[in-house]
Amino acid sequence: MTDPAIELKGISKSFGPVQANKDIAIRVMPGTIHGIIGENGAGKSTLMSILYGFYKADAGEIFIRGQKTEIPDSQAAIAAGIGMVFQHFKLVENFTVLENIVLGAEDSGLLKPSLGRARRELAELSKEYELNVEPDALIEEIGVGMQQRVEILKALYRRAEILILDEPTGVLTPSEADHLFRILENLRAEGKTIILITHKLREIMEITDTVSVMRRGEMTATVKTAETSPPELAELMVGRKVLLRVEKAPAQAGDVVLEVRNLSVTDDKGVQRLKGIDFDIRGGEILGIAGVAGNGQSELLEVLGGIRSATGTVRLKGQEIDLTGTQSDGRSRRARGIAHVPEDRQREGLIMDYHAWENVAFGYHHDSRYGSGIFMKNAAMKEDTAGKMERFDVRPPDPKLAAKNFSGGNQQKIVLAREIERSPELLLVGQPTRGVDIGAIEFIHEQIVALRDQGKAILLVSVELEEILALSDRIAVMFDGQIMGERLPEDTNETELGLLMAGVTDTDAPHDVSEIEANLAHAGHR
Amino acid sequence: MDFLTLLQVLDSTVRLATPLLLACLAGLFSERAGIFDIGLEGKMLAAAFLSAAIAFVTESAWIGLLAGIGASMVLAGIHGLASITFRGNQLISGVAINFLAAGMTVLVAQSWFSQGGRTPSLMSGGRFEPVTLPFAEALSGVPVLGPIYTELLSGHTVLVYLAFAMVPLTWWILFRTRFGLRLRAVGENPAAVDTAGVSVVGLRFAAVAICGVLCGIAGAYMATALQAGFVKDMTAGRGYIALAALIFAKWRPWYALGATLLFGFLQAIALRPDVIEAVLSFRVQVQLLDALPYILTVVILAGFVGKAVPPRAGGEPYVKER
Amino acid sequence: MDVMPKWAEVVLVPLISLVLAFLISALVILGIGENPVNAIRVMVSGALGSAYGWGFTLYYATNFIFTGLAVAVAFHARLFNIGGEGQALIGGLGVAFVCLYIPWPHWSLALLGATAGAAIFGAIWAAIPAWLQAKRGSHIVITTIMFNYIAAALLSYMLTEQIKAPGSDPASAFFPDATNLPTFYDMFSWTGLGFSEFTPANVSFLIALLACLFVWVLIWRTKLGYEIRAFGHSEPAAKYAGISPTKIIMVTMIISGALAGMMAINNVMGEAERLNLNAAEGAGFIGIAVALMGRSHPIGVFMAALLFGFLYQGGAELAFSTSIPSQLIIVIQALVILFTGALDNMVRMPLERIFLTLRRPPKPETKLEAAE
Amino acid sequence: DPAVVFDLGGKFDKSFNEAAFNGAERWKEETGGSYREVEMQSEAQREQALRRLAESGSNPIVMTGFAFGNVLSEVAPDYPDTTFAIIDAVVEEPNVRSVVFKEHEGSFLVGMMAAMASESGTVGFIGGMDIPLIRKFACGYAQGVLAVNPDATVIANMAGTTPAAWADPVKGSELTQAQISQGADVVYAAAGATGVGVLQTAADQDILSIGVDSNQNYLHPGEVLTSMLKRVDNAVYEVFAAGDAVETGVNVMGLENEGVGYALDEHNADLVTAEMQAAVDEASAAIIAGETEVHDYMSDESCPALSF
Ligand SMILES: Nc1ncnc2c1ncn2[C@@H]1O[C@H](COP(=O)(O)OP(=O)(O)OP(=O)(O)O)[C@@H](O)[C@H]1O
Ligand SMILES: Nc1ncnc2c1ncn2[C@@H]1O[C@H](COP(=O)(O)OP(=O)(O)OP(=O)(O)O)[C@@H](O)[C@H]1O
Ligand SMILES: [Mg+2]
Ligand SMILES: [Mg+2]
Repeated sequence: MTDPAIELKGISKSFGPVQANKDIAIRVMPGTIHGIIGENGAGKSTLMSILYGFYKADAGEIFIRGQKTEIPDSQAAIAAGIGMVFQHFKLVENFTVLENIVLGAEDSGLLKPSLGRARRELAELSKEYELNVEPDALIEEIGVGMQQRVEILKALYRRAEILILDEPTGVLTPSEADHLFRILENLRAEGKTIILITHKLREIMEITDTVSVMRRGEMTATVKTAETSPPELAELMVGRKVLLRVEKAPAQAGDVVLEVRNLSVTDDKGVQRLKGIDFDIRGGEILGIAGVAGNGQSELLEVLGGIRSATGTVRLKGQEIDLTGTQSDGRSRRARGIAHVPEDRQREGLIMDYHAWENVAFGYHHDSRYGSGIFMKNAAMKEDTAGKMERFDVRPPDPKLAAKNFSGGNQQKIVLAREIERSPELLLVGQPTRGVDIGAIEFIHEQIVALRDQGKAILLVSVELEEILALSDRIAVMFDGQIMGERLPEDTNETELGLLMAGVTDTDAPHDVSEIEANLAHAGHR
Repeated sequence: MDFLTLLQVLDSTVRLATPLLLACLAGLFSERAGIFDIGLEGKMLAAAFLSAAIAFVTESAWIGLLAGIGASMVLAGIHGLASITFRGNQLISGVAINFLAAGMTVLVAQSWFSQGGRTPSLMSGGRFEPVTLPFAEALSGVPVLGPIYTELLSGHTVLVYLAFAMVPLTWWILFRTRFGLRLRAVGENPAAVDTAGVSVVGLRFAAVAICGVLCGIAGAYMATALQAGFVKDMTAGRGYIALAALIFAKWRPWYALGATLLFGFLQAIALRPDVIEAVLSFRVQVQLLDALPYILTVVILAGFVGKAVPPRAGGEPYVKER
Repeated sequence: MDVMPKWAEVVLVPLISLVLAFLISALVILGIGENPVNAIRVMVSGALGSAYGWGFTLYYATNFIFTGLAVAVAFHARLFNIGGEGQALIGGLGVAFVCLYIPWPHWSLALLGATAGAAIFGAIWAAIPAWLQAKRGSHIVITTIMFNYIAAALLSYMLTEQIKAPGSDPASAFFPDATNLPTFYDMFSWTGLGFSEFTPANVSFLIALLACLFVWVLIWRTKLGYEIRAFGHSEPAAKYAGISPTKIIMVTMIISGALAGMMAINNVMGEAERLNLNAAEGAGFIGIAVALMGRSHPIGVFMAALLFGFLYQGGAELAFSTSIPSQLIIVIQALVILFTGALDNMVRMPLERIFLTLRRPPKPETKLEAAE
Repeated sequence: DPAVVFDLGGKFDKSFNEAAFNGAERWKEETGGSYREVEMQSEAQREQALRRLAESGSNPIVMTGFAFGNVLSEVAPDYPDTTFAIIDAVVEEPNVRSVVFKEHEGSFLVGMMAAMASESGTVGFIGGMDIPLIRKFACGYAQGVLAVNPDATVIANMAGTTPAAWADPVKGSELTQAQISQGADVVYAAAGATGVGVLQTAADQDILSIGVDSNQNYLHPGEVLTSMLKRVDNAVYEVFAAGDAVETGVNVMGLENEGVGYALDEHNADLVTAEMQAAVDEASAAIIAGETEVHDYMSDESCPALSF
């Protein structure tokens, strides 16, 4: 029997009082794709970071290809043939792709020869593994899909034989994700070993050979993928049965709540982000906006949420909304009954250093319930938070904990509790379940549907087509600042939506990937 | 303003800009690596003192220079220890270093030389003498270019030429070498450097050390080239001005040259009320003249320079786990 | 979640840091050939050992409370106000105008007027850099540094050309007697605390305490404070919540400048009773250290200001009764700032390890389990 | 024991305070007595220092600098048994001796020497902080220059308008360079530590300079034309020597009682010609005799010879 590519024994790791990994053992066979799943905060990223030398384990041993190996830092991991693509990419934003790839793996003191060699090797690697990147583009100007390819290339350029990917598909479109999986299969075919962390059971089932489940810092099970099923995995992960489908009754659409006409936005750099958009949303209806990130969805949410000014007309229940003037800010929007769950909860939706109870009032801090006159009523805020945390099952239900100390899913629940519990006329939701584990996804979807069933209008933006298809009553697809078309979820499928997202309207004709990539490259900054 | 006056003002500009330039480049290395440094002033001051003291004792400007660099490096080391190793607050550390230098220089100078916190005046060997560039004499007769060469370009100390040579060198190091790539990366995203297998701590210490060297030269220049000895608080806020120039220059070497020359020029022109009055043809209140460089800085900053975006990881210690 | 109990964080860490700072200071004193034990004794007894000493210590502390609070408030919005010095100078100008040109019937009214004058003038001086930052993106660190120099020149102009009293030095006339503030001697003579008639601590100390309270309420109890902190933590989040960055930058800096300006009621109105060029005496810069050391919390600022007041007065005593050069005090200040402000983790890290091992066995609680 | 209180510049400022220090030291050496000294750090300490010294029995107490004036007028009445001496200001209290100097007269003499030594007919003056006292120096100097050479040009610059102007030798250097480029070949510095830079640059550029307060000729032998002496050391020495018996009232130190003058020693012997010396001594005599009147800027805040 061959040695496992990786074997970890008795790995433990604490961050201060938090024990993130407890006595973990895992074996990964060479030439396989090994999945790791687990709830938010289960310790997946920590375990892999230890393997990559990013963190140092408190205890435990690492064997690479049967050899006991010390990995005190990433240098050692790289030398042992390990590469890792982190959940939050470790790229230098204002460097070029090429510079990011050579960083730390330069040949000599001078850059030029290193860059020259990297350029040549990159061309080969790109061809070999279908990893197209633009060597001279700046990271901040390319899309996440390409950024991820850069991360993979970084690892391959360092001759990684073992590749770890931490939640790689969280930010990808379906076609990008498919593309990624093709790449991973190619790599496996080459004999490389891959460890894949994901929250998506479908992906586990689709591509992995083996899957390990983590719960609360411990490794609870490792099973052959072929011998398990999504419901079983979900139960192993969460510790109870999970509904993997959204249950919802047909929509009872009422009057038009939101009317958007000829909405246009130009950003600071003079690029037109929205090009005259029209649509309506009725009460009791979820309008899903599908699209590749960067095609104007974010701007649409920002305009409606009062963060960005725009031209055109927006009416809420027949009353016009100020898009440029003094009433064009988040506070006035909230006063009009528009709630907003932003795409990036850590950057916008929450103040990470604020306690949960402070975050619960965030944006609504002028409400009479949270304050009187110029003062805030902290006691009222705390009380309100305790209630919300209970109703939204936020764990741990401690209003005094800072937002940064909650896991992603629980952070999202805090935002949702704040925005939904007020019964807004219109709810704007961006990427509601990005990076959230399935237990929490189920809950979040239920809350959104419940709001719809109260007759409220909901605008849902998500790059997850599965989510769009499951939640929406109508689907609009955005591409390059325009709406390419509207579909009903029951009349469409991921393939058709994927083509629309790439700006292709004749969805019945055959199209190849390069055409789609070229289209996307022209849209916005991608 | 006639040509010779202009030359004199520019000549003065060069001298006044030199310490600013060195300190600005020093700050550039440090801040590009993500370590903010408001302790430039203190490092210059310490270097000014020790270079003068050692130059006096050894009668060698060069040994003095090394000593000055050493003094500055010690403070740089403290800053590194506080802000890199112990992940302390970089602003506090910088403030502390400025205080430390202000106090220690005088204290040590007093107990060493008993001349009221200054060093004795340096005799010729202890100072950097002006360098006359080749053919300066011969070319002085050539119209326009001649005086520019002899008056303006020639006749500065070697440290001035060193300072100006540091600009292309800094550019080259930052943008053409492996070290520079890593240095810039660690100021933008230390995690990227860390996961690429390069030591964040090592890089940052290297940057802080370079900062120490350059501040050391700046201080030594003031005490052993511009002046002939150390006088208490002789840097007179130039470290802060250099910091302003650095922000003004958006953390880029060539812009730093431009910014420090501009600041030097504003200071030089403020020393010539006669010229200003001749140009404006009315009397300028002395206090206004005094404040002129600062007012113009604000005006230029507000009027012509857009938002300066510092290195993204600047000022924050690199914390992997808490 | 925290590794250490709160008392260790709040008391133990600063205390050990302080001890370290003084140990190194002692070495410095030894290095220049003096007796450190004697020096410390002189400082402590001179600054804290008598009501006389306290009268000076609290006077200096009052200055530092104002400038420290100024820097602290700005820090909450992540604005680095290095301009406290200039704002305090200009605040002095405000005090001078109010005291010289308005006939006040009683000091209490004059104090109100002067406080307003100082605050308004200081606020104006901070508002310009704030506006430049908010509207033009000019880096507030540079502009506030520049405004310190400009303030000094402006004050010099006012004192030599506009409101100069006859005599050799550039200073305003003495303020009318009706504006002279009661000192601790006047205020506490009935208590038998024994404040000397000649110590400068005065009623502005109480205003400084009120200012601490004001800042605490502002930052942690008002909607504005909530918005200021939110903006300081994350500008995108603030925008999302409908908080206007321009408004926050302006308002915060105006409050900050007003606080720095208010320092003038202590030194200009309370002590010098006229305006001179030295009005701020570097207190604006000490304010930075005080705010940083006080972790931008009013109580911390108050404690740090006391510490610096102690160092100032203790240092003066040292100069009176020993031959130690007065620069030693600057060195001690530097070491205190360094150890308590920048090298605090050097103390905290080992302490945390100790506390962690102390609490592990009896209570192996983790966050994950707490989550159940 | 007597005591001396130095102003913010500190006792080693190479000029004013240092002169006071030298006087005290001389007294100590000659008599073997001891004295107390205090350096100011902040404005609030002025009164504190005076009271502390008075209460601890120091007598007489000398303080340097006009900035003590206001404080002293408050403190002196509280300690009628202590004698105070203040330099550079007049405080009218029965137990105060006020020592003031006729700096304009000394400056007049060195101005004459500057004009005689100058070949270009342009001479410079560099002051520290722009205050009336320094203008008094500048004005006397300009009068002396013009007395010798009515066509001469006097360039006057001040290093600044804030106390920082006393401590920036680099600025002093650059001002000197600027004056040289305008033709000045003698510069007179009355600028504290800033003056150190002035004298240095003058020596580097081979022009003559004039020191101030103390004898600064030794700083650059052969390159400092002379120094305008302001005998603060004598004033302090006299007070210390007189002890309890020191006379109170206003004590004006001028040419007549050698309170001001110019320095002549081995360092500048070659620079000061006999002719120069004769002219200056003659002028000095005329001033003492009242035949020549040197205008005092501080008497009416104006200067006939120089505009500021
Ligand atoms: N850098 C860190 N410092 C302190 N604690 C940390 C750190 N990183 C993780 N933790 C803690 O360790 C636990 C495990 O975190 P980890 O990131 O490994 O979870 P995960 O399984 O990757 O979660 P997710 O699915 O959300 O990515 C978390 O609950 C967190 O409290
Ligand atoms: N430096 C840190 N200190 C303390 N806790 C941390 C730290 N880094 C991460 N955590 C915590 O670890 C847990 C998981 O972290 P991780 O970075 O994987 O984010 P996440 O929960 O997956 O969120 P998202 O998926 O949105 O990025 C969270 O509870 C997070 O708050
Ligand atoms: Mg993770
Ligand atoms: Mg996650």
